[in-house]
Amino acid sequence: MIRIQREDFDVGVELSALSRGQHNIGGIAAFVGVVREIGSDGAPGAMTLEHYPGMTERKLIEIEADALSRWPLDAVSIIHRYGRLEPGEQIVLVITASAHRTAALEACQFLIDWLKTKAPFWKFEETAGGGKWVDARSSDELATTRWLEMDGRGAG
Amino acid sequence: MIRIQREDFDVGVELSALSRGQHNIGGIAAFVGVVREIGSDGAPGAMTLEHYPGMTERKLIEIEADALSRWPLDAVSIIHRYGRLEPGEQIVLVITASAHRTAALEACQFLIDWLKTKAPFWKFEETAGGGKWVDARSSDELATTRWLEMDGRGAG
Amino acid sequence: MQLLYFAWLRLKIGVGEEQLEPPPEVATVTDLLDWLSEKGDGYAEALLDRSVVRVAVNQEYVGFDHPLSPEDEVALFPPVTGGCGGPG
Amino acid sequence: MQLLYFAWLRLKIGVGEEQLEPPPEVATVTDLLDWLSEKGDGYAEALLDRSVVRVAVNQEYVGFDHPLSPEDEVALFPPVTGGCGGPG
Repeated sequence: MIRIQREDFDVGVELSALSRGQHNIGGIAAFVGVVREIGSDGAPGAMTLEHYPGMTERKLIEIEADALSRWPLDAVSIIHRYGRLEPGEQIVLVITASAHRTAALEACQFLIDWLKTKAPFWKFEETAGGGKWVDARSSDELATTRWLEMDGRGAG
Repeated sequence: MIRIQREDFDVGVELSALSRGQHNIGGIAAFVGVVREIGSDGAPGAMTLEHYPGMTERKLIEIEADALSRWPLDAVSIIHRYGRLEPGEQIVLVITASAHRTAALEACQFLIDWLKTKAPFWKFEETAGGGKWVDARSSDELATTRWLEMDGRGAG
Repeated sequence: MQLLYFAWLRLKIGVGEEQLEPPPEVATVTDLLDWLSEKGDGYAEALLDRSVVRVAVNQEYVGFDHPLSPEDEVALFPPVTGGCGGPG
Repeated sequence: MQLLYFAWLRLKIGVGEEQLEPPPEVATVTDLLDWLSEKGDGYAEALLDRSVVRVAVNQEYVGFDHPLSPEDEVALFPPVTGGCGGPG
């Protein structure tokens, strides 16, 4: 189950929904990504996640199928939010359920790693001076592309 | 936070309790162990978890400290149930929170692996013919120590 | 050709989405980037350092040598930064 | 000495817990297992195959050569099977 949404989610509700009607689950692994209250420049700030509507869903369906081909999973849920998020807010939820503990945990880590590095999302962090687009690359490259702007909210 | 209890737990409530007041969390990993509806002999059945009161808590506090020494964790929760559990019921919950996604996921897996192999719990599976104590060792050794009995409920 | 721009590419170019008709000699992604760079200061600035430009054609990541056709949806964006929490 | 038995050891011996006073020559875990095995059929059967007996003294896992003193809490049990869900 894949959802890309602006709204928050309730982890307990999603866990119940996922395990309902499943008869062979032995373990459920979950990961919740949260907006840190200390941004990369040390100051707390909100962030905005911009994404590529259509492509995001398409890539998430592909990676879910990839996980299902690698591990014996009974169920997968991925919920990813976009838009402006305050410190402490939930960003992403990945749940994997399997008869086998290790399969659930490994698949969860695999999906989170993929989301972190390959999903078409761009992150704008608000700072005292305006904000900056977070760069995915090494910190010295990041310094050259860092860019302050006053109106940084993504269209996502 | 360590709890050994007979009662069920609510994952959503525990997640909220753990992250409340934490200001540097970037990721929360959770694992929920569930009684499978297909037992090791292929038939669905309840199970009873017996434990060593006092030692269980003591060993869980030790392993929590071990995890805290290995990964930069902001919070850890471990809840483990004992007593008789029906298929589909929750057995164990491990939650780890960290500024760093990888730390949270690795620590969660570490704690679950430890609980699975080292925690002083013994599992009795009910079957049509009575039940058997689940053996931790290889399947051929297991065959020699398998033991049917009618009153298998642990004192837990 | 449907063009989409994301993150700071969108802000430098000034629009998130536009319909353009590049001339027939625009046959690859590189050709498109060259052609767009001629369209104005925003485009030129956004596409100056191509090492930080990534491309998707019809919602699949592609290289700069990927061929283009007039019906394609072409998206230009910085390297993705993912959506999860902390940097770790 | 406080003795505790768990899982099938408890069922074979017939009690989960008892207070015993082994003679002074019972100096190690092995001595205790030998002495208990003489106490009756249940004990003998439970302790027959010592490769499936594990021991904790004062709530710490120990080997069979661990020394014992009269105030110790000694627990005998099968190898732990852990509490998580499936076998995987």
